[in-house]
Amino acid sequence: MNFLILSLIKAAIVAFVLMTTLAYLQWIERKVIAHIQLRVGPRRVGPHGLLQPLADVIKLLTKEDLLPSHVNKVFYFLAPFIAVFFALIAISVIPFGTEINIGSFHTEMQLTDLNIGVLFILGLSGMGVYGVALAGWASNNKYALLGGLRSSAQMISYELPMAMAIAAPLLMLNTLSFRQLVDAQGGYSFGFIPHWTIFQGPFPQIISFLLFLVAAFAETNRVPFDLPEAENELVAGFHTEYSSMKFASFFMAEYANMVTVSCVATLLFLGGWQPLWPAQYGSNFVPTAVFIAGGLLCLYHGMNPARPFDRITLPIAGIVFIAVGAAFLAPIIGPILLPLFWFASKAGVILFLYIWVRGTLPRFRYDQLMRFAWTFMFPVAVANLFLTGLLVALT
Amino acid sequence: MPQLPSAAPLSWYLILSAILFVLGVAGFLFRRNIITVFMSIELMLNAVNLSFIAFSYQLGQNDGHIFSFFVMVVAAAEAAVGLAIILTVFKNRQTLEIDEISSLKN
Amino acid sequence: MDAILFLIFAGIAVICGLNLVLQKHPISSALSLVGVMGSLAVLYLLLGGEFISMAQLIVYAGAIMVLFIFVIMLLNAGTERPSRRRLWAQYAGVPLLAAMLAIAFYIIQRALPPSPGVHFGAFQHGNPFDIGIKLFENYVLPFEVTSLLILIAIIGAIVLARKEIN
Amino acid sequence: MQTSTETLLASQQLWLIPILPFLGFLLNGIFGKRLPKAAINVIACGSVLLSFLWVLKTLNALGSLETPYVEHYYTWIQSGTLNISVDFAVDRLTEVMLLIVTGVGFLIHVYAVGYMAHEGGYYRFFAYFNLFMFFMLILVLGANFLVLFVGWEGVGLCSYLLIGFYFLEKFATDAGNKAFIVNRIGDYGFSLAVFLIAIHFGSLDFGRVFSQVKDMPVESSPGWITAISLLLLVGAAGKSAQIPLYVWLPDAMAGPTPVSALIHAATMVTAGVYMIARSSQLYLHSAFALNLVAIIGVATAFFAATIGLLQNDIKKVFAYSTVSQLGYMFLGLGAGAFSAGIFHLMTHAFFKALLFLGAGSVIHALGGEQDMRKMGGLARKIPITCVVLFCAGVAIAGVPFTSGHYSKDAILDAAYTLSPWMFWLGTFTAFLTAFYVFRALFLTFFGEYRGTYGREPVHEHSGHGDGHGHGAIHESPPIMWIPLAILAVLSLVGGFINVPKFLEPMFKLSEGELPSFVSLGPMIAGLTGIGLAYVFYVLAPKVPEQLASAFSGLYVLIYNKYFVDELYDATVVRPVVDGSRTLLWRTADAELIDGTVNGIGRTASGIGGVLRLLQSGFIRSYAAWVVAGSITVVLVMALWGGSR
Repeated sequence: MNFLILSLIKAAIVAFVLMTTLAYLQWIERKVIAHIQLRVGPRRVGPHGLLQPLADVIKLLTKEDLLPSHVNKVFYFLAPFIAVFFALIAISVIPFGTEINIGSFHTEMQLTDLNIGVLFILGLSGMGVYGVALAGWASNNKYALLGGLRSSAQMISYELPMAMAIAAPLLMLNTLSFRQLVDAQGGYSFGFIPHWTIFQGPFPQIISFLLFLVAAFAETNRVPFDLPEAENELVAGFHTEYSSMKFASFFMAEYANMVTVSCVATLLFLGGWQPLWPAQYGSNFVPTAVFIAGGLLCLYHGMNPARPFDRITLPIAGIVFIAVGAAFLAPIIGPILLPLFWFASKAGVILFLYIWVRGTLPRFRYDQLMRFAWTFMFPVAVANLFLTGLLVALT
Repeated sequence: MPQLPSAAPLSWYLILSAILFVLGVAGFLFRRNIITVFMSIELMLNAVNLSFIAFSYQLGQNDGHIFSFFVMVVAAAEAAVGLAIILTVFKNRQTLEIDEISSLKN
Repeated sequence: MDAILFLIFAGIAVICGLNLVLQKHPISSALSLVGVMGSLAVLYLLLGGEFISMAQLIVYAGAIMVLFIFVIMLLNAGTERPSRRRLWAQYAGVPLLAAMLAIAFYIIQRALPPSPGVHFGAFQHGNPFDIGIKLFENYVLPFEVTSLLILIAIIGAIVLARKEIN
Repeated sequence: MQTSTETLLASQQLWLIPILPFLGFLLNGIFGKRLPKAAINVIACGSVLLSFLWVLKTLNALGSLETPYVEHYYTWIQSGTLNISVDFAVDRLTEVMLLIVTGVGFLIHVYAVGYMAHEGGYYRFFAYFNLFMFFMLILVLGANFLVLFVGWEGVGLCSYLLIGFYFLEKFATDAGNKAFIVNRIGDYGFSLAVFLIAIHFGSLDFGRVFSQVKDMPVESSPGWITAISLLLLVGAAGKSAQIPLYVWLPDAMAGPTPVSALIHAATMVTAGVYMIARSSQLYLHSAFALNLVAIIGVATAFFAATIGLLQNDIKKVFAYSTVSQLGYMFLGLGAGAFSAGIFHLMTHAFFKALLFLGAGSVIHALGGEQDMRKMGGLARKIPITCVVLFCAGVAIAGVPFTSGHYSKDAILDAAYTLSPWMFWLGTFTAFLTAFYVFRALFLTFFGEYRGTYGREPVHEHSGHGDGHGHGAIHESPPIMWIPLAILAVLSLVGGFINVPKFLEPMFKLSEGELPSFVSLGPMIAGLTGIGLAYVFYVLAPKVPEQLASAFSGLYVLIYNKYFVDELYDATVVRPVVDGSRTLLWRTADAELIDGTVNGIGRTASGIGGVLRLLQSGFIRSYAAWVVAGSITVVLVMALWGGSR
C-alpha cells in the first residue's frame, strides 16, 4: 500500500508541476515571440502578464462548449481525451533527478522507472496519432479531415527517423531505462568533457541529436512542421471544429508533447541531470550564482523602478530568487534541487529552441515535408545508426 | 461467493485467446466490409499471439515471444499489401462490399 | 491483484472485440480493435513480455491500425447497408462458432495441467536483452527472411497502390 | 623472355579469346534489331578481329610452347575423386587451330558482310556467326574433354541454326534437322567415350589422361582404350562427316554460302580431326581403332569424290569434295601422321573456304543461281572470282608448290607406310578430286553462258539468293573479293608453313625411305585429272553424255549418291518413324498416356462439378467451410486421442 500512496503523491506533484509548466510555457512562448517580433506581449493581467495563463484557463473553462451538427459524437468527444491522455501519460516514465534520500526514506524523482521506458515513449508517441486523426475525421469537416490525415501521415513518417535517432545513442549506452541511461552518461573524459552521448565516443551522437530534434518538431506538429493546423490552408486543421475545453486539451496535449520530447532529448543526448562540468570545479554553485544574480538584478530594478508598481513586485521577486539560490546550498534540499536545476535548464533550453524556431522559421509545403522525411531524414538516420553500430561493435 | 484466486491461472489467458479468436471468425463471417473483415483477421492473429505468449510463460522460455514478433512483422507486411489491394479493388469497383466482389465464382 | 488486472483488461479486450464485430462502421471497428490490442499489450506485460507488449503498441496499434484508419478515411467507408443476399454462412455461423468455442474450452480444460496462477514478474526472459539474444542467435535466418518479406511487401504495395501513368 | 616466362604465363587471359566474340553475339543478338548495319558489321568483325589479335599477342607472349600452357578458371564439378574444372590450355596443336579459326573466321566474317548485305535477319546471322566463333574457340581451347564437349555441342547448335537460317524454306529447316540429328548420333558416342574416360582415368584433363595412357605399355593396352577410341571415332565421324555419318554435310549447303565456308569447310567439320589428333595417345594405344580411322578416311575420301563427279549444284560439288578432303585428313590421322592430318586441315581450311566463298561470289553474281548447267563463260564477266577460284582449284588438285600438294603428299606418304593399297586409292581419289573440281570450274567459267539470269531483267531465285534486284551479272564488291584474294595467296603458299615440323614435339614424324613414285603419284594424278576435265568439259563437251549413256547403271548409281540417303531412309528413318508412330504415338501416347490424363481430367472435372457448388465466390461462405472443417478436425483429434 505504501507504494500506492507514494505513487499517488508523486503523481499529484508531477501533475501539478506539469500543468503549471504547460500554462506558463504558453506565457513564455507569447513573451518570447513578442520580443522576437519587437512587441511587448501580454502584460495587462498581473505584473508582466504573469497571471495571463490563469486568465486563459478560466476563459477556456467557462467558454460555451458548442457541438457542431453532423459530427460523430462519440469520436468527437473521444479524440481530445485520447490526445491529452497519451500526451500526459508519457511523462510518467521521465526521471527528473536522482534519488531523494531523507534519512531512511528513499524514492526516485520519477513516477516509475520502466526498464523499457524508451520503448514506452515510442509506443505512446505512436498512439498519439489517433487523437489527431480521429478529431479530424469525427468533426466531419473537410479541412479538419485533411488536417487529420496530414498530421497522422506526418507523424507516422517522422516516427521512423525519430526511432532510429533514438536507437543510435541506445546502442552506446545499451539500456532502455531512462535512469540507467542518465547514469551511464555520468563521468567526464579528460576530467572536464562530460560523457553525454553528444560528446561521448566512439561516435558523438550530434547527428542523431539534430535528427531527433527535427523529428520531434514534426511529431509535435510545431513550426515549421505545423501543417495539420496550417491556418492559411486549413482554417485551423484538425481542431477547426473544437472549442473551449476540448480545444484546450488539444493545446495542452501539444505543449505536453513538447515538454516530453525536450525531456527525452535531455535524457538521451544531454546526460539528464549530469552537470555540465565536474563538481570539483564548482558546478554545484552555478544555480546559486544564477539565482542570486537574478535576485540582485530584481532588487536593483526595485530600487530605481521604471513604474511605480515595480517598487513592490521586484524586491519580492528578488528576495524569492535569493532565497531559492540559498536553498541550493542547504544541506538536505540542495542535493535534491541540484539535479533538478540541471535537468530543468537543459530541457528549458530545448523548449526555448522550440519557441525560437517558431518565431523565426516559415512553414514547409506538404510535399516538401514528406520528401524531406523520406529522402533525407530516413537515409541519414539509417546511415547514422549503421555507423554508430559499426563503431560500437568495433570498440 | 467463490473466492477469487490471487492470480489468474493460465487457462484463463488461453480461454480469452479462444474467445478473441472466435470473435475474429465471427467478424469474418458476419461483416461485409472488406476492411472490417481484414481487421477481424488481425484480431485472430492477436488472439493467437496471446496464446503464444501465454504458452511461453508456461514453458519458461521466450520462443513464443519470438514467434509472435514474427507474426507481427508478417501482419505488418500483410496489412500493407492487403490494404493496397483493397485500394485497387475500390478503385476498380467502387465498392467495399465483400459480396459484390465474387467474380471468383465458376 | 494479478487476477483483478487480468479480469479488467480481459474484459476490455472482450468488449472491444464484441464491439468490433457488432459495430456497423469500420472506424468504430478499427478503434475497438485498437482497444483490444492495447489491453492485450497490458496482458503481455502481466505475462512478462515487456518487449513484445511494447512491440504490440508500436507495431500493431501505432502503425498497422493507423494504416487501417488511413484507408478507411481515404475511401470514406460508410456504414454497411443491410445485404440483399442471405448467405448460409450467416445462419450456420452462430452454431458453428458456438461449437468452436465449446471445443476450445473443453480442450483447454482437459489438456492443460493444473498450473499455478500467472504472477507478474515471474517470467524474466521477456526483456529486450533476452529477446535480442534469442532473435539473433537462434532465429537469425527467419529474421532475415522476414526482412526480405517486408521488402517484397513494400514493393508490392507500391506497385499496387500507385496511380496508373498513361 | 625466358626469365620472365612465369609472370608472362601467369597472366595470359586466354578467356578473352572466346569471350570477345561472345560479347559480339550478345550485342548483336540483343540490340541488333535496332542497330544500323554498319554497327553490326563493326561489332561482328571487330570482335573476331580482336580475338585474332589477342591470339597473336598470346602466342607471341607464350613463345615456343614446348609444354602446354594451362589456365585454371574455376572448379566446375567436384564429386568424389572426380574433379572437373573449367581450364583453357594452349599447346602447339591449339596454336595452329586458334590461328586457323580466328584468322580464316575473320576473313569469312568480312566476306559475309558483303555477301549478306541484302539478306533479311542480318543481325541474327552475325549473332549466330559470333556465337559459333565463341563455341569453336571454347572447343579448341578446352583443356579437358568436358569443356571440349561444351564447345562441340555449341558449334553443333550454331551449325543447326545457320543451316536453317532461311527457316522459311522447308528444305533449309529439313537440312538443319538432318545435320542436328545425325550429329546427335556422333555426340552420343562421344559422350559415352567421355563417361568411359571419367570412369577409367578418374579425370577428364587432357594432361592427366594422356600422361596416364602414355605410361601404359602399348602392346598390352586394355580393351576399354579401344572402346573409348572407337566411341570417340563415332563422335568424330559425326562431326567431320565421315562414313557412315557424312550424309548431313551436303544438305548443310542449304545455309548461306559463308556458313558453308566457315562451318562446313574450314572450322567445325575439322573438329573431329582436331579431337582425334588431340587424343592421339589413346589411338596410338589401340592399333585397331587407328586402322579403322584410316580405312574410314580413305573410303570416305573415295566415295565422296566419286559422288562429287556428277553433281550439278556447284556448292554440292564442293560439299562432297569437303567430305572427301576430310576423308584424307582421317586417312592421315589413321596412318599415324597426325601432324599431316592437321597440316591438311589447315591447307584445306584455306582452299576450301576459298572455293566456297568463290562459289558464293559466283552465286552472288548470278543472283542466286547454283546450278552449273546454267552457268558457263563467266570468266570474262567475273574475272577476279575466276582467278581466285582457279588458285583454289590448283591447290586442292595438289599441283606442285601449292599448299594442297604438300599436305596431301604428307598424308599419302604416311598412307603408303601404313599400307600401299590405301596409297593407291588415295592417289586415285586425288585424280578424281582434281577432275571434279576442275569440271566445276570449267563448267562455270568456260564455254558459252547457258543461264538465263541477266538476259531478261526478271530473274527467279533458286532457293534463297540475295534479294537485290539488279539484273546484270556483276563482279562482287571489294569487301568480298579482298578476303578471297588473301585466301588465294594463302592457299597457294600455305604449303610452305611446315606444320608437321612445327608439331613435331607433339607428334613424331614418320621417318623412313619411300619410293619415288610415292611423291610423284599424286602430282601426276592431279595433273591428269585437270587435263581430263579440260578435255571433257572444254574441248569435247559431248563426251560426258556418251560416257553417261555408256555406263548408265554406274551413272545412275553415282548420280543418286549411291542411294545412301534412300538406304538410310529405308533402313533407319522409316522404321524409326513408323515404330514411333504406331507404337509410341498411337499405342503408348494416345492410348495409355492420353487415356490416363484424360481420365484423370474427366474425374477431376466430375468432382469439380460437384465441388463447384461450394465455390459460391462469397469469401464468407468459404470461411464458414473452413471453420466447419477445422471444427471437425479438432473434434476428431480431441475425441480420438490425437491431442493429449
